[in-house]
Amino acid sequence: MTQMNMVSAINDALRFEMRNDDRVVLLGEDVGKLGGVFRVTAGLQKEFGEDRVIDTPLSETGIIGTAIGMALGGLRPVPEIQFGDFIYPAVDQLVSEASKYRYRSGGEFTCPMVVRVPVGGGIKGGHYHSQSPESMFIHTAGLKVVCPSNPFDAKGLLLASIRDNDPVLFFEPKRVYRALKMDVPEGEYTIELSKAKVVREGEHVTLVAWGAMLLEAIAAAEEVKEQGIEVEVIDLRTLWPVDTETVVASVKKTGRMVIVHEAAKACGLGAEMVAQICEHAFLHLQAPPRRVTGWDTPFPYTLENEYLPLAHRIVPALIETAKF
Amino acid sequence: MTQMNMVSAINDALRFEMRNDDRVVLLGEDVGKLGGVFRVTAGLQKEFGEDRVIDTPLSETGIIGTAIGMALGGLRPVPEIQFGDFIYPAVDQLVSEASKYRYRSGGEFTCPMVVRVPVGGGIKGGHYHSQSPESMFIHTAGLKVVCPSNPFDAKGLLLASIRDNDPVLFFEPKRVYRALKMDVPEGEYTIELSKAKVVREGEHVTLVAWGAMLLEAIAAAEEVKEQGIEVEVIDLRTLWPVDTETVVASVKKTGRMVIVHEAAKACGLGAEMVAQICEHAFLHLQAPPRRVTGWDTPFPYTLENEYLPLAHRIVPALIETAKF
Amino acid sequence: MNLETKPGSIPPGTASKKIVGVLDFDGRADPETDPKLDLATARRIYEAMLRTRAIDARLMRLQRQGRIGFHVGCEGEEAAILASAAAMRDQDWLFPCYREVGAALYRGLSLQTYIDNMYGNANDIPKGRQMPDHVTARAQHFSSITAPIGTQITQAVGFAWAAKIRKQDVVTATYFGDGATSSNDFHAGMNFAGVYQTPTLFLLRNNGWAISISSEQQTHSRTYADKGVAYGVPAIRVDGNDALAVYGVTRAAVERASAGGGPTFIELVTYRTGAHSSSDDPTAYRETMESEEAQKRDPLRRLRRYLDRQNAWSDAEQTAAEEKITSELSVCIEKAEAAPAPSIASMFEEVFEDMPAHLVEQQAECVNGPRTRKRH
Amino acid sequence: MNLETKPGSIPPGTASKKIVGVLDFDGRADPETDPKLDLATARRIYEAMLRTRAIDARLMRLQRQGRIGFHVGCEGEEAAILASAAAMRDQDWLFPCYREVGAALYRGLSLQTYIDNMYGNANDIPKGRQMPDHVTARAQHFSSITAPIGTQITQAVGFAWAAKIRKQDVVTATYFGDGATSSNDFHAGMNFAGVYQTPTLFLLRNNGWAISISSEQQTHSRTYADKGVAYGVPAIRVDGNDALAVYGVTRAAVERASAGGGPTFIELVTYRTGAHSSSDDPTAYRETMESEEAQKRDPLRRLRRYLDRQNAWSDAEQTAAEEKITSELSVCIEKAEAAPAPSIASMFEEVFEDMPAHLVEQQAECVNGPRTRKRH
Ligand SMILES: Cc1ncc(C[n+]2csc(CCOP(=O)(O)OP(=O)(O)O)c2C)c(N)n1
Ligand SMILES: Cc1ncc(C[n+]2csc(CCOP(=O)(O)OP(=O)(O)O)c2C)c(N)n1
Ligand SMILES: [Mg+2]
Ligand SMILES: [Mg+2]
Repeated sequence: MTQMNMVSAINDALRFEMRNDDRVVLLGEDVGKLGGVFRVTAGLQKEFGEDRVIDTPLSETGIIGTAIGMALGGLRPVPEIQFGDFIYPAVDQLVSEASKYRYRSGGEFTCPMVVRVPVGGGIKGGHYHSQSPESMFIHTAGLKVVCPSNPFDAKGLLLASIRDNDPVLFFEPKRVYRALKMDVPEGEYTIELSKAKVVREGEHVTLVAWGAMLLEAIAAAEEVKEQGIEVEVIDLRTLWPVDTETVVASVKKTGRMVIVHEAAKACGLGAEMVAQICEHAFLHLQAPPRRVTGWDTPFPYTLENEYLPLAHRIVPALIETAKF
Repeated sequence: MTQMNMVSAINDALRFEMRNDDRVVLLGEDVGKLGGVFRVTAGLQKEFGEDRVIDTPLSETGIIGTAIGMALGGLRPVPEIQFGDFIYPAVDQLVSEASKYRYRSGGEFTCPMVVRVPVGGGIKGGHYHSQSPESMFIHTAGLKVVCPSNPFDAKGLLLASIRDNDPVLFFEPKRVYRALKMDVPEGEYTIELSKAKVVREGEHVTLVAWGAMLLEAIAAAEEVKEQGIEVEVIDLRTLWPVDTETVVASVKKTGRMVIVHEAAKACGLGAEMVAQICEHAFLHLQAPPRRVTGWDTPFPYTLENEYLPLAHRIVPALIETAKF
Repeated sequence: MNLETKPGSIPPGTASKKIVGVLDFDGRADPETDPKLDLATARRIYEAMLRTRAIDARLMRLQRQGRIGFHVGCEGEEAAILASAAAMRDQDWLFPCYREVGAALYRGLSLQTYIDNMYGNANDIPKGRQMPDHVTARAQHFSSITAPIGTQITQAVGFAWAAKIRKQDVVTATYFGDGATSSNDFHAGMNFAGVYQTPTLFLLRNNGWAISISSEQQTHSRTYADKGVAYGVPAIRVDGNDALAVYGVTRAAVERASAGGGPTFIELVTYRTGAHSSSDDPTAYRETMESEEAQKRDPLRRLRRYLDRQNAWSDAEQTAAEEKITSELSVCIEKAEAAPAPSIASMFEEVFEDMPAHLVEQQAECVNGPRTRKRH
Repeated sequence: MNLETKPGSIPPGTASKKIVGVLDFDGRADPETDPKLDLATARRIYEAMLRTRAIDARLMRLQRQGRIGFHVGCEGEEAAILASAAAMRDQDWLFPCYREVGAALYRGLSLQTYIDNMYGNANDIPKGRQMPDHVTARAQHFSSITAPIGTQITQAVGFAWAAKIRKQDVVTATYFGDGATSSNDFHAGMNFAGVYQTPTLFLLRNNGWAISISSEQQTHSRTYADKGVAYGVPAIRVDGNDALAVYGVTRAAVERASAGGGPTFIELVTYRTGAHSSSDDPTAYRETMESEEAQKRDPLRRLRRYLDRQNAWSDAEQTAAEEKITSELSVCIEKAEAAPAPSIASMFEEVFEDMPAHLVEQQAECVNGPRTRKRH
């Protein structure tokens, strides 16, 4: 056990798996000599060489397109997109190609790769260094999306993702990168994908969150506890394919759900979970399932703490839902 | 009044507005000499010349990037993306640029343009000539999305879209292109954006659809009428910003909603409308609001009629919802 | 200061526009450029070109009869496709566009498998999920054909790069059209191949058209080969209707790549004599090619004349070959038409390696739900 | 056949690698290339370069003090930016990357407006919605700065194209870095500009780095200017630290574009002497530039020496100019720090021209909802 923040836990996972499996290669802008703009890949080029930790030209199209080719060619590439906001030039390769390769080839080809993507707000990044683009990749059949909320999960989920035989988008909440440290085991362990975690039990409301908003969810849960509202907090961990079962079981117990995400509201994962709850637990609902999300505006710079669904916005939603 | 199919109605609208407003220019792959692979722009280059109906190189990035520049420069570009499936190379310009220009410039710049996009299944197009990519653009604040279901609406909505001062994605359901003819007035008329239309009144279930699925919705409504179920069918027409008011009013009346779309289920507009109904009409709901959509798989070729949410799949959803 | 007179102001890239050729229109080989192909290979290439043309003609007829939904062929481009594929070694990989199914057949894909794909039936490798002509042929080292233009290009670079990293002697060749040079993936793929010196061949079929856009409208560069300059990737123009020239240049590029010499960009100058696809009517945008000229340039005719000069082919062989493919096709078509559609359950398979809960649920809903009255 | 010996196999693009220059390190002008700039303009450019450098230094200090959140400056690249901007006519438009705010100031953007942007306060034109240095300056014919690399390039082409279609004499210039040449929009923008002969200048600031990636790692092309060949766009390399050379070449390109001569690609060879931005620490990936060499190349020093030779600038003027910008900055900073944050309501405005129902609702929810205890 060592105390690690999320940056060092991810670095540790990458180092472990690169030692363990020589098919794993990293590529991306500034990931090599610099070790990434967030230093997540620091020291890895030194250990594994320029052939396995590759500084690329400034082209997300090229990074993902060649990573797919590498995966087809038997490697396990872990490309990095420097910020989630810059994934759009790679969308064609992700949506048209990576997601459909297995399906359209009748299983002859697969694209096992993990696209590491720092996402989310909380670093004063404005429009283009703050977004959370999970929804469009969830909507695209054939992609998995993972988003850890803490260092321990980050390592276990990343190792599981690299070993998965399908393309995974691994979203790293920038706001959590250095925000907390915790005990992280050395060596190997994995956390199964598509398994949510009940991080706090409660009887009155189910609160679904992930990534950087998990801490806000827990803070809000603590706050409403003073008013006698017991909140069950679920960390989705894998956003897609989502663990419907765990969420539904909880809502069947509490009869109420609030879901929190940074991304804009319209057609976000919040909408999807509300719809799923209606499909699977309608008769258990004692209050309208409710979303606390980023607003349907571009992500602003100065007012980011008014944009984000922080605890101060989750609390009234919990209270209203509990008292409905 | 002339009998027109949707192709000729759109052609007529473009011709009208190009005569009326010399800022309107068309650009795209094969839109000029060929008149578009669906012949929607047939004859327009002949009338308006190569400067206003422009055959472009094969680059959606270039088409949308330069169209944004044209819009900033005072034109009213109407770029065409040959198939909705090929919009992905233009996603960065649409999501990062067109949608945010007004906001990020404090209103100093705007991108009035209409991106015409043939979408949807029903033409045996398989993975890459069938998709309906509205959800990701709805999720992106700052874009409008329109999708007509018939020739009359197509003309009126297109004229309104070209005159709108924000970027509009105008989705044209390929399956409807030549499927029906109807009376379309010559000359000018517009249909206000963000106004849905109740195309059939009913007491028992609200059925929300648009584009090519509207006819399927109506067929399904007719079919269940025999069982005494009166369905209120709403044609959204503008997908975003959506006319929540009309849908909510109907659901408050019927207490039940089924929504239909071709796109995959996860994080589609169906999820969003279910969530909105929960937010605005929860206490009126007498049955779980329900989605009948494309499956969460890539769009298949041979089995497309099993993939699409055609009447045979809408009918049982209506019956179960009505009888819930 | 007048830019026109400044050094550097004239675009660089003033290298030869010359097009490498071997065969003249009468099938005489230029001894300077002749790759001295063994006759067995030359015959094999010719036969494959013949088969490909016959298959295209038959499939287009099937499409017109409404028996298949779509076809995209390669009439006029057979030498560009088959002679280049023939120059690749067994361990090498092809990353095709949509016109190169002939190359997969050349490499051993069974005709039945191809025809099953045209029908999208249960025996189709992609299980009827893709449009006709979008085959996948792993055993033939042939990737899965896709529709979005250009995306295979960066993938071919990545695949070659993986081989280089793993120190395996594998070269990749990616095919694409003149229109595809405008794509994002052409730009990124060429750039990455240059920077990392991957063993990749960029095989541009410059067939004069991208649907209705002529290759002159597509770019203002003097030649397409000139685009190699932007990436430091050596480029060469070849007569794409001259099977021997295509073979020779491709083979040399394979050898260079295999020896660690990096990528090559090959502009195969050819012509799409037919429509873009079964959906296209070219009379709307171009004159038909002056037929005598087209015939003279015809890649089949030129290679046939070459073989004739070596006494390596005969009319009898021609007839036999034509009859063989005709009857093979008939058998395959009959079998494909008799095959069932893919199962409804299969629509939900292979989205992921393991089927997740939501697809298990959707699969059950679909399989147990009502059936459409529409046929598939 | 050996490719190496084939015609066409050596990459074309063997034109001059020569870099156009006017000033030597001592400020002597080469009479052959001297654009013979009037002294008033030369002084204006020098003063703007001086101001820009002083502003950058001050803003970086503010960032270090935690008074602003971010800064990206242009130390070392002042000539490339300001002399090119000075060569554009009033009716022309700039489509900047993020290092060219100095050009907006040169064209009349008020310092206060810029500093308000650095603070993202209520007086900021984009209302604190964008990060610092992402200004927008319509009155100065300067588009809205964006972060995604390259996207402004196609927009600049489209804007110029619109002017051409409307027969207006407007030239656009777009700035971007060496890293941006790898972007999709560079490829598409250059291609469209070539095909439609739009009046567009592509101003590449080749400053040696894209964050930690050196310009040699970014591409295998011999020079960046060589990339013009791929698009038939005339290209020229210029010493980007030589204000007179930059001015002369840019001006000639503007005149050609205005006369219908189409686009020009200008490689401004310069060097990023500072960090990429306030978030970057370059010691992790590069040696600091040998300081004497850097000083010699310094664009300010070279232009100053030139002015000195013409007796067109003095130490007294230098001191006065420096004091002026220092005190102007202090005033602006004080005012900016005193200004309130943008209103919460404003966060929902200008997403669309008219506020749709869902944003009216969200605005009310936010404005009337609880406030965070976190400051903004
Ligand atoms: C990204 C994308 N945009 C548009 C299309 C539609 N489309 C299919 S083929 C084609 C023309 C391709 O021309 P070229 O690359 O020259 O290949 P060719 O058909 O001539 O072999 C177009 C525009 C597509 N498939 N993908
Ligand atoms: C599409 C995209 N990818 C990545 C980034 C992150 N990023 C910001 S600046 C930069 C380097 C840009 O280098 P260059 O184009 O040479 O411009 P310079 O900073 O040197 O002026 C990178 C990678 C981005 N802004 N946009
Ligand atoms: Mg072509
Ligand atoms: Mg740079």
